[in-house]
Amino acid sequence: MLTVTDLCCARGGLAVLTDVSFDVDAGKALILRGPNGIGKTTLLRTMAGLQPALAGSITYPEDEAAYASHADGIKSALTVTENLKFWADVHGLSDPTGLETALERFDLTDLRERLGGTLSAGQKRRLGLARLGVIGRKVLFLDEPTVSLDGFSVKLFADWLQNNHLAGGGVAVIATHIDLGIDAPELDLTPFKADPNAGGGSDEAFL
Amino acid sequence: MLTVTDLCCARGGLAVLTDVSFDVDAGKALILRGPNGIGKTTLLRTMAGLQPALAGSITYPEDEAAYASHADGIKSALTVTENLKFWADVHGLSDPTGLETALERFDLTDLRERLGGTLSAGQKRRLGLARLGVIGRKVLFLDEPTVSLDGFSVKLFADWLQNNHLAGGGVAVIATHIDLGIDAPELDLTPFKADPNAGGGSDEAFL
Amino acid sequence: MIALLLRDLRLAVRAGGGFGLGLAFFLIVIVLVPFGVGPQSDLLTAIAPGIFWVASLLAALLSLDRIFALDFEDGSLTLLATSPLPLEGVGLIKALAHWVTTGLPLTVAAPALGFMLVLAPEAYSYLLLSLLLGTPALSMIGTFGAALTVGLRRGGLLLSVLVLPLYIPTLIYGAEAVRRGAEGLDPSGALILLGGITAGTFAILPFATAAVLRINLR
Amino acid sequence: MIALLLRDLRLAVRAGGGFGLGLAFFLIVIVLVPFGVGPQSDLLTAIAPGIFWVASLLAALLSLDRIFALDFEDGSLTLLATSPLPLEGVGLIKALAHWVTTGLPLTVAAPALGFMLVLAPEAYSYLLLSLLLGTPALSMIGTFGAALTVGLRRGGLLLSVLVLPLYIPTLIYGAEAVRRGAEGLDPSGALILLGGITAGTFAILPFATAAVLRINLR
Amino acid sequence: MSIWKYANPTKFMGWTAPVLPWLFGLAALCLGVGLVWGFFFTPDDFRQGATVKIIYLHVPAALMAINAWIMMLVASLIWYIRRHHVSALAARAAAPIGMVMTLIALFTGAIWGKPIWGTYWEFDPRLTSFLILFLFYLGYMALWEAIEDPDTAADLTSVLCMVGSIFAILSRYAVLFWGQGLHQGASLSLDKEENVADVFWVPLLVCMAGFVLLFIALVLMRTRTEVRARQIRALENRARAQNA
Amino acid sequence: MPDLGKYAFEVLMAYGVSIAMLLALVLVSWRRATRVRAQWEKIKKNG
Ligand code: HEM
Ligand SMILES: Nc1ncnc2c1ncn2[C@@H]1O[C@H](COP(=O)(O)OP(=O)(O)OP(=O)(O)O)[C@@H](O)[C@H]1O
Ligand SMILES: Nc1ncnc2c1ncn2[C@@H]1O[C@H](COP(=O)(O)OP(=O)(O)OP(=O)(O)O)[C@@H](O)[C@H]1O
Ligand SMILES: [Mg+2]
Ligand SMILES: [Mg+2]
Repeated sequence: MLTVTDLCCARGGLAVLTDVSFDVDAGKALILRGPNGIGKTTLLRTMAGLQPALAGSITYPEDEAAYASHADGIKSALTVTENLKFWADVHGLSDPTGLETALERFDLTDLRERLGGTLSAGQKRRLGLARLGVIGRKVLFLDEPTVSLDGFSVKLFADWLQNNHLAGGGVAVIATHIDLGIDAPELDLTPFKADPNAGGGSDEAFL
Repeated sequence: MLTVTDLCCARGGLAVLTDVSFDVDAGKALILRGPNGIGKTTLLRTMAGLQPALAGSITYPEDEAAYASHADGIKSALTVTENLKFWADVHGLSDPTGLETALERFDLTDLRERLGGTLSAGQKRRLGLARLGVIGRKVLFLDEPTVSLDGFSVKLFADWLQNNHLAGGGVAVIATHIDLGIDAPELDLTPFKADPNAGGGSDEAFL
Repeated sequence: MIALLLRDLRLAVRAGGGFGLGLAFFLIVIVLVPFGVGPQSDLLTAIAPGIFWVASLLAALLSLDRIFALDFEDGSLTLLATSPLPLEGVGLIKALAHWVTTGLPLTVAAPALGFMLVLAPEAYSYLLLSLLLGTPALSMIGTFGAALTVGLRRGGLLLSVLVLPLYIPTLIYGAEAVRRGAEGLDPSGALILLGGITAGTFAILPFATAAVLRINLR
Repeated sequence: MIALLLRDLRLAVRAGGGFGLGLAFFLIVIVLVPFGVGPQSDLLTAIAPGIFWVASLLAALLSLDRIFALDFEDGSLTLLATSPLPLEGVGLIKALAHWVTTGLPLTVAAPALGFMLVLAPEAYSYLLLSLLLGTPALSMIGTFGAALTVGLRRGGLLLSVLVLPLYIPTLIYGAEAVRRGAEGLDPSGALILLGGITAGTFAILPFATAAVLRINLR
Repeated sequence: MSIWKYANPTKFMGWTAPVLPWLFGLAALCLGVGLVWGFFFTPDDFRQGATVKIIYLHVPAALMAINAWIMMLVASLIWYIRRHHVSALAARAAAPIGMVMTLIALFTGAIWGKPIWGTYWEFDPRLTSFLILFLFYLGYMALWEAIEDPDTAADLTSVLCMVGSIFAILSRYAVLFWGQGLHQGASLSLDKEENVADVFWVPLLVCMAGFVLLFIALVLMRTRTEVRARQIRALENRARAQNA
Repeated sequence: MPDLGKYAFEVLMAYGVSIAMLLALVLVSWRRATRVRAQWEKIKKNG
């Protein structure tokens, strides 16, 4: 469902990763590994279409991608429900049962009337993840989704991913440093690190 | 060195934790555990003096506390060195060797001239932690210090904590959900959860 | 799109009284001018049309940087960019929300403040009309400026510097319409041009805004 | 304290031209007024002292919300609060940095812009002197306002609403001093009062600022 | 037992409940008598004609506009020093009343100005300082509205009220710098020779009493509402904590 | 009705608007008071 071929991506004018290729079939996940600064975030943003690729191709069904990072887009002045409902509406899915399910799956039902700004770090993160449940996108690019989550919440998330998202034919590419407890192939990005002399990136024209 | 007695703390007008007591001797660390939303952040902020305690006492040598959370206070427009140097200056420690050591211990030497804004998530976090190395404070309150760090960097941090900070007679209280690989007693906060009917907090006057 | 508009309006209302504040700033600028210029009322009458328009412009300006900044900082803008909403629509809606929270209340209130600057009685209706025709252009131009500067820290001041020159035609026609009204001349030419500017900005700038947003989100 | 001042100035210079922008905004307001008011030069001469002061005030105002907002959002302010610097000192330094990046360049540039509003020749020196005496008060009062609204989203507009009434005495004395200078009267009374306000604000407001910051950081 | 015990929210709710109807009744009585007397049964002034009748609204409103701010200042100080919640809430409750009083004074003054000075508005020092007072009310209320946490809001608004008071006084003197304006000075001095004639004076006093009583009654009622709102908030918070 | 002479409009306007403002203030305060009270009683009853 998601095919990446010979992808090179750049950050700050310099090539960061070169010749990354992989395939993810419907219903499967891929976990990106690699030390800090190797380029996981860059790769995910490129795949999500937020920045152009230097070379290579990325194919997945159009209008099916969603990206999630630390910045969850949670509004402090809106309640948990309002936050979720907004994203559902933007994606044209105003069906209330989807929202209820998402609240439940991420253990937010008790917090539903709380303002976004009054949540603890982990509660906020759960809300950010619940957004993925209401927008109905099939191709997820997740950047460290379980930061600040406690063990129980990590399980909630893994569970949702496996039994709802993947089981429903979605795919997910996840960058993380910790163990999520889902069984999925891992891809270590270290071998794809761009050679600093190799060029690429907008600086190349000047070298 | 750090003594907390019968501490109650509140968040958003409601008591969150009650009767927390513990001691941390010089050279020791304490790890706070507990599910999301139990009140770890609240407890750390209270101890750091950022918010008033409802009851109870906290004692540690004056002007020795430092607090660190997700928000590292890193300026995107300053380089790594300038960021660190600023905090050293603010704490009256402008000695350049301390700065060099910190850069080295947190594997930032290669990045020293990079602007804060161009670091990856984990590199930023390392810079935030390196700040603790230059300000020379003995009592550290750390809120999820290893978020977004890869395994190697977590080790760097654990190493610095054990061999520099604690070995030098400091203490640290650390809230975290993951395993840091340092040997320190853990305190689970779940039993201290405040009874919702118990009152306390500014709402009490209205109940 | 409606969801976005409703959310923005709701946020404006929740986060500190949205509607009231643009208005309050307008009011305060109008009040400040006499404090600076001094209490002679014929002088005030002479400058009133110009000051009203400059004040509307500044009130619009002051809230511009928040149009995208908050959504950018908390990541919403990135998420919106990957959502099915076209970014052109986002730009348009943001301008609309800005106008509803700033331009509209200010337009309604301006006539009530006429006395502060001892505005000529004939000019009241033209003040209302010119603001109604012109303030949407201020919001749309401002949204474009906000999109240009969204990634930058201290964007607020830079934004004003970029946007103010773009505001000048609107300002000139707007103030001229009111002044002519005050002097009993025919202001229809200025008003028509004002309407033309508004229509033109809404036809073109949403696309420019979207293009600029895409670049800034890279 | 010096470290903080240097850092703030450095940040102002790096992040989008700090020094230039406050000034540019001042310039643009001064330029806009003739567009709004129309080109009659005697009218402009009469309102010039007031407009100069109102423009300085607005230029100061526009950059106020950034005094603490950035430090608050990235957590620096919390870290500063647990550092050995007293928060009173932080407030003072922030006001100073704001003045150096906004008030000072504007004071230096104002006489050069006098011709734009056809300022009376006798008034130039008093314009310089009154701005030099008065703009520090604007920065200090603004810093207090910024501390009041630091935690609030959309604080920018609320900030203006809170700060503008506090600016009125400074504005009145400042503009009056220039006007009296322009008319050949003795402006020393107004100047002395202006200096008194500046001294007073610097004596009192750092404490209020610190108190308010502590509350907002809770 | 000190008087502070009446500042406890529950106590406060207790003792105000029975007092309130009486206060409203008394206020209505005084206002009714004063205004009817002033409007129907006082002669016209030989110079100002019927416009003197405006004095029965203008002067009490002007007085209350200032007094409401002073009350807010005192309440803010009490909250800041002794942290009595009712005190902070009373300051919050008084602000809109003060603002309406300011508006009434401005409005009646403006209407009065047209026949007497030939203009609705003039930047006279007295008038201008009222305008500034209006701005202070506006800012104070905006700050209350903008802050989510009630204690933080109380703290911040009380500091604003204190600092604002200093600047309000400074502004008062600053506008005097423009020179003496059109508005007459205070003639309600104790020195009775120069006072307004007795025919105007007595109904004016009744009206002033009416305004004061109305102010007190409104402050109490609005403070009760604020206390209730806080109670609701507290109960909701607790319910939520129990669920979580 | 007293004879207000040529100032009838001004005086009536002043009285009308001021009294209207006072009444509006009382009304708004009272409406909010009853509404908040009703809400409070509901919550009190439910637990
Ligand atoms: C918007 C405009 C006005 C404002 C804000 C205003 C404000 C005030 C204030 C604050 C007072 C109370 C002063 C004190 O008790 O010492 C007062 C009293 C008074 N005002 Fe006005 N005023 C305005 C317009 C006028 C006008 C146009 C007249 C009519 C000529 C007028 C006539 C009076 C009189 C007769 C008093 C009686 C109390 C006294 O003499 O001290 N006012 N006004
Ligand atoms: N501003 C606020 N207003 C009201 N309640 C709040 C506010 N901030 C946090 N809370 C609540 O206070 C409780 C404690 O929050 P805290 O942030 O201390 O939790 P935590 O243990 O740090 O959680 P996490 O592991 O998710 O970071 C949570 O239930 C949270 O929802
Ligand atoms: N704005 C920028 N300008 C220049 N270089 C940048 C910029 N942002 C990131 N980089 C660099 O690009 C590289 C890749 O960064 P990226 O954020 O993709 O890493 P990452 O794998 O996500 O790391 P982490 O695990 O720490 O999040 C890093 O070396 C980083 O320093
Ligand atoms: Mg990353
Ligand atoms: Mg936490």
